Amino acid sequence: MGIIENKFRDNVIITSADKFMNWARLSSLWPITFGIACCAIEMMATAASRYDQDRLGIIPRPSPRQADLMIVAGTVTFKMASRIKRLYEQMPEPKYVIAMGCCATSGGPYWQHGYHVMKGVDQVIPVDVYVPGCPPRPESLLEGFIKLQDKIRRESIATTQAA
Amino acid sequence: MESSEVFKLIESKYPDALKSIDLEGIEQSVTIDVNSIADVCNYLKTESELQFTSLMCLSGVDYEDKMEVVYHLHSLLHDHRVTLKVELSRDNPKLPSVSGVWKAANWHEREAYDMYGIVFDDHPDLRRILLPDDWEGFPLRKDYVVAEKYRGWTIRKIKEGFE
Amino acid sequence: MDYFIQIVTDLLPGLNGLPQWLVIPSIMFLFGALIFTGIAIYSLIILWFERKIAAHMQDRLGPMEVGGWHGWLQTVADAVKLLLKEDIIPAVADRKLFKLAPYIVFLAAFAVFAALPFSDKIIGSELNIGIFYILSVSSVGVVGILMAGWGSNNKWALFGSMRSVAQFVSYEIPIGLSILVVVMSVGSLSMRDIVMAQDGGIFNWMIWQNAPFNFIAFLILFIAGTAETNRVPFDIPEAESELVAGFHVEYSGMRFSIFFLAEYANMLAVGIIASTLFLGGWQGITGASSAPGIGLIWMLLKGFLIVLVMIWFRWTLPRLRVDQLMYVCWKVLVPISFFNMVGAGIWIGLSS
Amino acid sequence: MPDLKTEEMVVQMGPQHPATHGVLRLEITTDGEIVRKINPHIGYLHRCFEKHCEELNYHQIIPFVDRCDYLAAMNNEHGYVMAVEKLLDIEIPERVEYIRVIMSELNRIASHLVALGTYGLDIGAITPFLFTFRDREKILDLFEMTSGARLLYNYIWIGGVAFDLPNGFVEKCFEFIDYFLPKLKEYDDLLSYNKIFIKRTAEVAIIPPAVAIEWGITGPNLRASGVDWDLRRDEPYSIYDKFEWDVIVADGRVGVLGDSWSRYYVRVLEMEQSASIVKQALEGLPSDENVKSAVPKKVRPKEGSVFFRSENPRGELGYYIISDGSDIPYRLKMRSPAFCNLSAISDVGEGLLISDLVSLLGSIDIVLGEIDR
Amino acid sequence: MRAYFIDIFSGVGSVLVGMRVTFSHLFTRSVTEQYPREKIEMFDRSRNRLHVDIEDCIGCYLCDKACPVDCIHIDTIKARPGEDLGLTEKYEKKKTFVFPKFDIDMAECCYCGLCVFPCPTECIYWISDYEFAEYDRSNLNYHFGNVTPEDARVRYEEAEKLKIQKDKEIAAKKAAAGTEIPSQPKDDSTESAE
Repeated sequence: MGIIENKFRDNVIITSADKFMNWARLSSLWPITFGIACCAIEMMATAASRYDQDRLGIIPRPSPRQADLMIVAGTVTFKMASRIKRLYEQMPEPKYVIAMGCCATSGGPYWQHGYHVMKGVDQVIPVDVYVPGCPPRPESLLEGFIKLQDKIRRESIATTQAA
Repeated sequence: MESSEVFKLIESKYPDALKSIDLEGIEQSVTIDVNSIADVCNYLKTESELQFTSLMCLSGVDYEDKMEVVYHLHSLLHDHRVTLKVELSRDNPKLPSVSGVWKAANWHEREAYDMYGIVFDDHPDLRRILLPDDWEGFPLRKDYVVAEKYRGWTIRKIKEGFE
Repeated sequence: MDYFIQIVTDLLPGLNGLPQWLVIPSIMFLFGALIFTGIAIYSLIILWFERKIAAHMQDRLGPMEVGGWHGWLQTVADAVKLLLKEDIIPAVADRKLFKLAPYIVFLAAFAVFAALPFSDKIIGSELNIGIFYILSVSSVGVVGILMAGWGSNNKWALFGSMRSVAQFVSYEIPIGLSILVVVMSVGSLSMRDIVMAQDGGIFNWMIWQNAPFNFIAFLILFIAGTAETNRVPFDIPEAESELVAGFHVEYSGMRFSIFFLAEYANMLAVGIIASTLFLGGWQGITGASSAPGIGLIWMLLKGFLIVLVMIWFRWTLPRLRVDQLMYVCWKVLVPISFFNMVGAGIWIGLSS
Repeated sequence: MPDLKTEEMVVQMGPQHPATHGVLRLEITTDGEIVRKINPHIGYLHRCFEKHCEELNYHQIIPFVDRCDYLAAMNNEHGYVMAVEKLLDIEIPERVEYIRVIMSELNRIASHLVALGTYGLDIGAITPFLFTFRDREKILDLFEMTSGARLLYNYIWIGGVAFDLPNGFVEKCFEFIDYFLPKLKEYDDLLSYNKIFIKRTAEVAIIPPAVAIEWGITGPNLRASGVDWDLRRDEPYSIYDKFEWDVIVADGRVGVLGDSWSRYYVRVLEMEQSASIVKQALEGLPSDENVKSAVPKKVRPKEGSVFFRSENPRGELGYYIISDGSDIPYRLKMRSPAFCNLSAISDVGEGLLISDLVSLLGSIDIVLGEIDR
Repeated sequence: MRAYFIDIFSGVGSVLVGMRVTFSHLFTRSVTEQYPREKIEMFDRSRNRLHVDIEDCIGCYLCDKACPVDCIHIDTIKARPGEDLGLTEKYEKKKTFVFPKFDIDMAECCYCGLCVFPCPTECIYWISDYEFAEYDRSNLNYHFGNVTPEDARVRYEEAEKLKIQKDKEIAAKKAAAGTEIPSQPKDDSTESAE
């Protein structure tokens, strides 16, 4: 991730810089408004008043340039896969992906006879957290956010993230 | 007015167009000859006391020996319904398009083409509506074999380690 | 400004030895830096405040988890994260325009603060054509937005910037006309004199002077000010639901945060201009007070209040269409503000 | 100065766009802001539903029918199940009919609430979206209490329902209706009669009745164009004829018949009617009947085909089922209402401004799961 | 001209009405349930995650057949002839199978609940745990088998030996019976009867 790649063990400067930068990244995850299917409705319900993802600092942003989290909410079909790939590439670098729902995780209910369904979005883009459920409850999605935040907490600028 | 009377009216107007009438069963339907379907539909729509102004549903069906297109028509004015069927050969199903009569048929016919390969002549723009344009094969046919890969992504999920 | 220079020279006696041509510009630079940090801190606070007000208006809680009580560190985290983001310049973009645009938009918003009287002594530069300078500088922002829209070579950005040019140019006129009403009754363009004219308690504020005309002028200034800052119901240049993100669709990270900063600086600028012209600037409710700090607090309070109303607008009203935006400006605001000015002129003529 | 070369620009209102309610791509040729030609691309959510119906038996299709129109899963199930029952022609206990009507009407309210909320978002007002979703959460609680799921229920089965109503459901339902009716007034204040909203939607994208029938538009969009046609009253299925309620047809209160505002306002009033149906059904609910008595062990309808239509919040949802005697349907074609409603956009949308196209798209309330099946 | 003014006044009026509504909501209580802090308790029927009491399972494959998505994978071995596996707690049914593999792949399950209804011993049911997001997809596949892999291998070999032995007997009986072939005893091999 830069010139100081794997050159330092954990010393006080790197770790405190890590802690601060990771804290900033994880407390303001901006997802793109990008719902595909039924999970998008539960994603909207998470943004609505009862579960309110804004409490964790999550505001949906329309343009991929300003987003750093992509929630793949719904069934990924082959026609859509190239679009998702392009969207993912348009996002600026520290970007994360949550595969929301069984369809994005592994093709879900359509894995057997779905000739047009992509069996899991990780064939197209690297996924950080898989949130199971069909559709997952808003609480499960919030728990997915928290799991992602834990993962970001463990990142470090001095070592490349574990794949 | 009952569909049997409608069939009699069609028979009187287009004697040679009527192939067979099936009155028992839940749904009475009449099979129309292939190349006169457009005129019969036009007649059904414009005839004053029939007024079948709304095409409810146009669906393709694939039997072992023949291909079939089923039209469900309904008249808002007189509130009666009728079912027309057209039989086509399996290897090169072609029939005149009715999108000139009802504009609703436009997308339904494109879907029938996409799923069954039924070609509707003089349809405004007959191309695939649901599947990507470079998809080979017509999925809903009974003898359709799912391709192995599509643009590098495996379609059929081989459940490794589960069987 | 000379009061500010005097304070600084008292505090740092060592400066007298240095030549004048070095000391004065550095103090002015210090004043500029103070204003810049003031705006940055203010916009962090107001952003957090906007998200909390929006949340409570919608029966939800808003930022809670970040940084302890009610998520007060939320906007700091947003700002830091935006700084850490990768800085993408699209390959097809026109690099120079793309890079320069946010700074020009911020420059326009920032330059306005030079002439705003924060209190009777703390004022950037006592121009005797203060309000005229403010009007002309604030219209430089349009160029920045046009550069952003054209530079990012994106169809949505192009739409957004075209719309914002139309909006900016046409809403300058109602603002100008409603400011003229105040200048007529005060007789001078300098901001200090305008505030001085409103001395003595709440009832000498400009808003109550010459009966209905000043009040209407205040409303028109406020509405046109919301349009200047691209806020709902006039936020068509960055219409989320139509143009994905308007002119800043291709901006990420640092440049996007500068656009954000410019928008909130513009909002504060409109707030302070409106309160200086109509609500008695740094005058308190009972008239000007002697202590220097009180004036500043009054001024910021009034600016803050007007910004709150703009936030309140945002979370209630839908968005106007482009041609309706033009209709509102040319068919409603301009005629009304014109007749309002004529009426005020006659009123001043008769009453003087 | 040579006259400027003006040419039309093709803009992709792509699969990821805040206004396209899901994954729909509109290829628009625009001349400045005015839309000259629209070429909609769908199929980004084609999940091979009809192929699944030729592989699974009748009971197992119900979860897939839910996933087609994921905003009105109960109405989908209700339509599909009645089509199969017509094929089997079995008798259903009275209590089951009442439960099904209650569930379908509650789901209609929930689906209209989402439609109103997202339409407010398209026009720029953010707060109504939060209000409608807050009220919708109460309906989702009712659904989760009875069926166990929030969005996709698999609750209405062939011949009955999966569970009987839990105790406390009827009181909670009454409580919800009393809570919900004054909220409609709030939406009116906040959005329906807001001048800017009226300016943005009245007399915008007008669909005359003839064009609506021609393109096969049905449901609230058709009634907003002034055609008085509602399947629940004109082709009464289930027990809708037992309740008195009136079909809402736009009366051009604001703007013209068939414009975006009347499409929006027909849905607001329809929610009121659905609430009154639910209230009447709750009062007339027969008690102590086993709801799963008529559920057949093995569903093997005899040879034959049936086409059955029911009133879905988006329009006329039809199922054409051909059975060949086995427990797997030979062919199941779903006539989805949003498919036909959307097909009219290329005809109606020409000549609009881009903001009006967004307003039109929001007012016809499409759900991509059902369009692409 | 009149319509022009009515237009403006009704516009300003409706804007103020809308602002009154949002202002009044500033003071109403928020309906938010703060998830990580206060967790709402689930309804008893809510379908969050499948769980199997393998002790009660009698290996009837009914749930596997009912599942529309085939996400339940069961592999059973018949108990050794003499072995007594005891009774299931709930329904006192005689347990006859051992499960080297009883996997439910929650990443494919469509949470429809069709598998819970046909189970005779009600050993597959929903538990109210909805917090099982994972970093790695493969541990969404829950294993409920109750036999360790080695034990499973041992039992497979025994079953294999048993089968060969039985085939030899049949062949011997057939050879002994000469021309007429006795009806093949229905060998209900219960190997992985998919």
